[in-house]
Amino acid sequence: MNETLQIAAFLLLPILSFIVLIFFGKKLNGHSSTLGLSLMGLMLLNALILIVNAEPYNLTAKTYEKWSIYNSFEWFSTGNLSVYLGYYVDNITAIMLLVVALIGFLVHLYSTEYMKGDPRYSRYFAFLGIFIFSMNGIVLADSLIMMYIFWELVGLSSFLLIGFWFEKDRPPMAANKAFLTNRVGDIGMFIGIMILYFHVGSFNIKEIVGGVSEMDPGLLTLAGLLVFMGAIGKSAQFPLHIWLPDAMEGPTPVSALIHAATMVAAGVYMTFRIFPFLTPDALAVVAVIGAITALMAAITAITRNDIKAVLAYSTISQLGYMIMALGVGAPVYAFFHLVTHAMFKACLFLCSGSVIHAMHHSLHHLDDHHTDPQDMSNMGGLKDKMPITHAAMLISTLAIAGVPFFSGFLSKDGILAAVLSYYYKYDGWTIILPIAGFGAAMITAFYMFRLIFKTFYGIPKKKDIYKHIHESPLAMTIPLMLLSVLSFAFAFTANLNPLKSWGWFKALIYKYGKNHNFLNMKYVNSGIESAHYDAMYLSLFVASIGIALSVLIYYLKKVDVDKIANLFNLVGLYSLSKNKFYIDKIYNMIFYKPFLFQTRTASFIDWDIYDQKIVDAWGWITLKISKYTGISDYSILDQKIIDGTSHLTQYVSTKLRKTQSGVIQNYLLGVLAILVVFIIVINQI
Amino acid sequence: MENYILTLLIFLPVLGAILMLPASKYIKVPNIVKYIALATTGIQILLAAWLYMNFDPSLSVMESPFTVQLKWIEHFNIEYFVGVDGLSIPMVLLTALLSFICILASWNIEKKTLGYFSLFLLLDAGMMGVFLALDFFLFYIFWEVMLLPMYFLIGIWGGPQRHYAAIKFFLYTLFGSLFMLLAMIGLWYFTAPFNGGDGTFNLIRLIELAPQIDAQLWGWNVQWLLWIALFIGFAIKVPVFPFHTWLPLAHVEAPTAISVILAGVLLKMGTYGLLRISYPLLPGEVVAFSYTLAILGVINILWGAMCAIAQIDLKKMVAYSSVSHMGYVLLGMSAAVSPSLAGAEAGLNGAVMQMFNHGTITAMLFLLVGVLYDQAHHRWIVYPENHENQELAGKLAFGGLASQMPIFSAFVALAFFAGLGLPALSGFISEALCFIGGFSAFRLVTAIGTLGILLGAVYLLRAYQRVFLGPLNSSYADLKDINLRELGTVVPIAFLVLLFGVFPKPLVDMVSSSISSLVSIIQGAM
Amino acid sequence: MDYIQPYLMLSSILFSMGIYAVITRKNAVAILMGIELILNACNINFVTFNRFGNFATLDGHVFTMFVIVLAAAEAAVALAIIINLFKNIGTVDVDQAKEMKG
Amino acid sequence: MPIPDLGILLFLGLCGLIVGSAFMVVTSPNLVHSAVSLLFTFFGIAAIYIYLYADFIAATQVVVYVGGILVLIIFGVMLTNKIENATITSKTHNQIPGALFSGILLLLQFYAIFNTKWLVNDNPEKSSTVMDIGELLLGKYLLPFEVVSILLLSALIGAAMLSRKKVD
Repeated sequence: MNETLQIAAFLLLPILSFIVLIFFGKKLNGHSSTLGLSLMGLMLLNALILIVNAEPYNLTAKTYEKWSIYNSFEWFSTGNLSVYLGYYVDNITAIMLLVVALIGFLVHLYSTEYMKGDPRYSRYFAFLGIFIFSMNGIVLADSLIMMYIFWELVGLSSFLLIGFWFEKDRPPMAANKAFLTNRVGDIGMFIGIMILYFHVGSFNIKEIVGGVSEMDPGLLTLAGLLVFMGAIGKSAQFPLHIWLPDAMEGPTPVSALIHAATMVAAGVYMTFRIFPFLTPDALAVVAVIGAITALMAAITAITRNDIKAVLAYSTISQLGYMIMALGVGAPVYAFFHLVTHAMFKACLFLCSGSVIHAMHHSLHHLDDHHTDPQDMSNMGGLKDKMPITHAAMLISTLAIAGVPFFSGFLSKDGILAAVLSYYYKYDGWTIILPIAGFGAAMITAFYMFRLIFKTFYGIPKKKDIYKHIHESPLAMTIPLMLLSVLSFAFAFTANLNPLKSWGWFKALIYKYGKNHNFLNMKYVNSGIESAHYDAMYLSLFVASIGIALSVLIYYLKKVDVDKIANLFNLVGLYSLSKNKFYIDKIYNMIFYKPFLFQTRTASFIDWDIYDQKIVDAWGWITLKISKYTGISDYSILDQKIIDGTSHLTQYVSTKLRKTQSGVIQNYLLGVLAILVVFIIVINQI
Repeated sequence: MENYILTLLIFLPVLGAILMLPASKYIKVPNIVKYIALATTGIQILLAAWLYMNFDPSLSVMESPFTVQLKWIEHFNIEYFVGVDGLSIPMVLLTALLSFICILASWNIEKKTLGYFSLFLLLDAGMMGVFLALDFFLFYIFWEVMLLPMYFLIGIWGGPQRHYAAIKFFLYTLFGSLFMLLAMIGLWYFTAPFNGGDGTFNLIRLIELAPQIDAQLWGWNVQWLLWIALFIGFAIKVPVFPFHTWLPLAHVEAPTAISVILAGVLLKMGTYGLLRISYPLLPGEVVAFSYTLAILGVINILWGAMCAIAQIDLKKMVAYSSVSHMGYVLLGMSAAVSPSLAGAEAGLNGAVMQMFNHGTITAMLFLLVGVLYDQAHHRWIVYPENHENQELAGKLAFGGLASQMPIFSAFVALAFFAGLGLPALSGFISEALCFIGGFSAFRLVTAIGTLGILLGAVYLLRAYQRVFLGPLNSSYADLKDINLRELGTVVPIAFLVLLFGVFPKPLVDMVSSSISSLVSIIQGAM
Repeated sequence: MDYIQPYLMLSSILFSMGIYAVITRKNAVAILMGIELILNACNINFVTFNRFGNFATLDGHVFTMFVIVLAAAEAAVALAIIINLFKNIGTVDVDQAKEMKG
Repeated sequence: MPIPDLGILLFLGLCGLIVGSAFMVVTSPNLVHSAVSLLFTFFGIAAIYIYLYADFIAATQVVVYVGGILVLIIFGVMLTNKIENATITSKTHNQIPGALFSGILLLLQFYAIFNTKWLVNDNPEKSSTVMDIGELLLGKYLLPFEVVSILLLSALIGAAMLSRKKVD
């Protein structure tokens, strides 16, 4: 199968499913999911074929050759400016395609069951299709402009999917919020792309990396950060993370696919691609943002009661980890964490989906519609009723907590090593990075196990709901099983020693952490290797504390939760966490309210004042002027002057008539008088 | 056939209009008038398509086979000089397409149909004339011919405040065309010495003559005066920020088909005029003025978007969105002076494409709003405070229509997303090019301008969410989905928007060659 | 007397007297007399100029002749009119002849 | 002051006579008196003509004016007054403006007389002017001579027509 067709299939298959399901969805009714599933299956197969011929780094020979397929065609050209669309596939792209295809397939399988009975069943799969199409577009893109195009298409599909149940009033608002926040990030990205284009002369990432060295560093940092702004928007980093928790309004499989594995990872993937030309101080900013996001989201996750909210904040926190890894100069581990996180976070979401699904059914039986199926407070003790879900959830929680033998440990440990080596190198203010890193690791372990204990262990809080709970059907549990298998470290390293992270996966991606325009990567990598062991011990220690605390509080219920709450409140941490750092309120106050007020005033100024007053004033003035000219024209000009002359002539003529007295002598007298005057005038006497 | 087609394009509608008069009297077929109008615009579309097929963008106006140059008024050597080049071909196609669709869209006009359709065809002829005229005098005549039927169409068939709107529209534009007339005569007079004594209106000839003017008038440089006069004339039509207040009023009060034509074609006349007359004739002024133009463009973008957000009338919101989108065109045009040639070409190409794309997208928006208005008889997103029955005031007028009218809301979604510049839809390409061009010329101004993308998304999605999403408003449970005729008007445009979004090459190739010659003129004067 | 001025002075005095008579006298006949005085003043002038001007021929005298003849004819007609006036309105007072009043 | 020569004295006397009688004509309330004083004025003027070497004119003056016109005027006076009021009065009106204007006119004429440089070349006295007048009348002024005769004829007829009794 020739190369371009194989690559093109990644785009054609999903868009085909979108088009077919949109137009003929109704007719297919039940079978629309099978069509979607089969197309996704095909794509998965295609991704597997592609991954096979990816070139691993062979450890012995320490050699690798850059395997990559790339091709591009001219989209349009305006004489000097010509825009090319094309694809650039290397190991990283192949892996990403595989991840997207795998999780896409599993989510499709899962949704066939989860969404059963939804009136717009076929449209759901159509939207999934367009999402995967645009996600693949980002992954394949070889130029920033193409990446930007699919960037916004991904934003569109997340808008459609989040707002899927648009009858309810909250999902459309959440969809709007998601799209607009992404758009804020996109603006920065677009400006960054433009700066780079006008300095390098092309959008292609390879050429930009090559041609950007002679740009002045300040501008390059700005351009890098601006492009990174796109990632902040998409991967829900600190300033623009507000949309992710609200995005949970969408169906859970959607959250699993989009808001755990793929879409949010797009930001990390893009930063990975532009990593070579990010200047050191740009990377510092990236690291700081990652750190803040990781820590803050982790803290907020503690006090969440809604399962999906907890997972949403944990996603934000983990993404903060990846961004921090990139910031400190470890793109390899960032990508490694991206993939592992995709697996176990998708598993977590799907498990919570099956729990919610079960809760929903039981509530349905009791037909009480006001209790929230996602609220952990009505759950408890579900492990006996839902063994598979419980097992999968437990495995992926262990993975995310960074327990050895699980994939999370490998990638998170690598990141923490990089963070430590970064701190060793620069110390001073960079201390906050390790603090954030290890702190977040601890808190992650804590809240994840809190979630496990609250939902699966302990006595069920609501007896009547508990009665009707039963395990989700097979179509939902198979993905859980598969994903939980993939959460084991073994899946990535294929060797049983928990501490060694080298394996087939790392071999594939290892060589991509080699080149950077400004940093000396050899020095950075050696730093990471050296910091590897202390980071490992520290992270093990931290993870165990987190788990112990969680067991203590939630499993054995030794310690009263409220006491701890107001303990933390001394420093105000608890209330901060409870109200999500008041960020939503702050944004509301600073941005939305004054902005809407401004628009109203703008419209008021534009319409009521400027248009009615100033512009119509001209009309009013001309009216006034015309009135006065009218008046003056009639009463003054017409009456006074014209008629005046007639009166005058009348008056004069009456006077003159008297002179015609009939007496000849008077006439003669007149003649004489005029004669005299005439003579005088003529002779100027 | 080559040299008849342009004259045919212009005067076919006039013929149609004349034909209607006897036909409506003697032929007893019900609404025969509409069929004639449909036939005329149908033929016009075929002619335009044929023109497009045989149009070779690389040929300049003088060489192209379609150009017609006949003596008209010997004495002032005014000629009937019509021709088409890369700049005007998209506009001609747009006019032909939109006229046909508007006839289809105004099928349920019952009041005085003869008047409506004959005036409409006259308007169509005027528009075609403006885009094809290459003689300034002829251009001005068609400019006025186009203005008059517009006044009646808004004034008689419009909404409640139609008289006020029609008057304001007419006077505003007339005020502008006054300046244009002055500039025309100024050009004629001041280029006379360089043209062997007698002035000329021939725009192609003026391209060499006009820059040579260096006279002074009342202390100001004549070229600058000409530029300002022309700019005011065209700015009112574009509309540029201070002169835009007639637009929301005229759009709200005009019947659907007319506001489609108003937004789709008439707004482009301003920018087309600037590109056809002001840019090539006064390149020195363009260089001096372009920074202000960029600023005006950005103000247009932001101000239009800000006002659109606050609107509670759907049609008025779309009108303000037109103001914002025309801001992109201005930004693109201001890029003509950018140091990098690629940036200048991107800017101007983006501007012309945005004129075309905005034409199609706004046409779709207005058509869809019209569909909603025909059924619900009002266009409020949120009932105004001073609504007659008080308890309705301030509440959401519609809501959740997506479940009630799925196909209709799908098309509205497509139109809205095209409006906010989603990639894979034509809006994005031209907006991106305008920004790229603008950025190469004026970095900071364009950076501020890019906020327009966000604001565009805000008002469009906010409106979509309040009208179409959310729980279904019970009082509108009876609204029927979009019917076949309305679908017939919207589908072709939707196809175009999608086509040029995914594959913009034909549109770019059409325009780029004449744009590069325009850019070389401007850059020459830098 | 060999100076021209006295003769001219005389004729101008007579002329003014004639004018005065014509304007102030209410009786038509008196007006006629005034007119005769004026005509005589003119004749004096004619003859004076003929003597003192450098006329080879006696044009002045011929003119005077004509004036005298005309005066006679005019007096005749005037008197006829006056008499008729008298018959119609019974008086010769010029003020009463107001039919032509405007 | 040397004794003025007799000619001047006579001339001045004559002027005084003419002016005085003219004054009488103009101002006397009694019409008859003014008619008679008119007689003296005409005689004075005839004498002046002699001074101006115009003997024939003097003769015609005496014959036509005194004999003809004066008689006519006296007839007019007599015919147009009622018998009963013996004194045929003739009232005057608006004397002041009349006097004023004729005075001004007089002054103007005097001004003109004294300010113009008459080209005076005092032609010698001719023995008799009748010959020359005759030649002129039938030579250079033949046409006016004929026209005057027609005029006289028409005046004659006109006067006769006017004053005849109305037959009907």
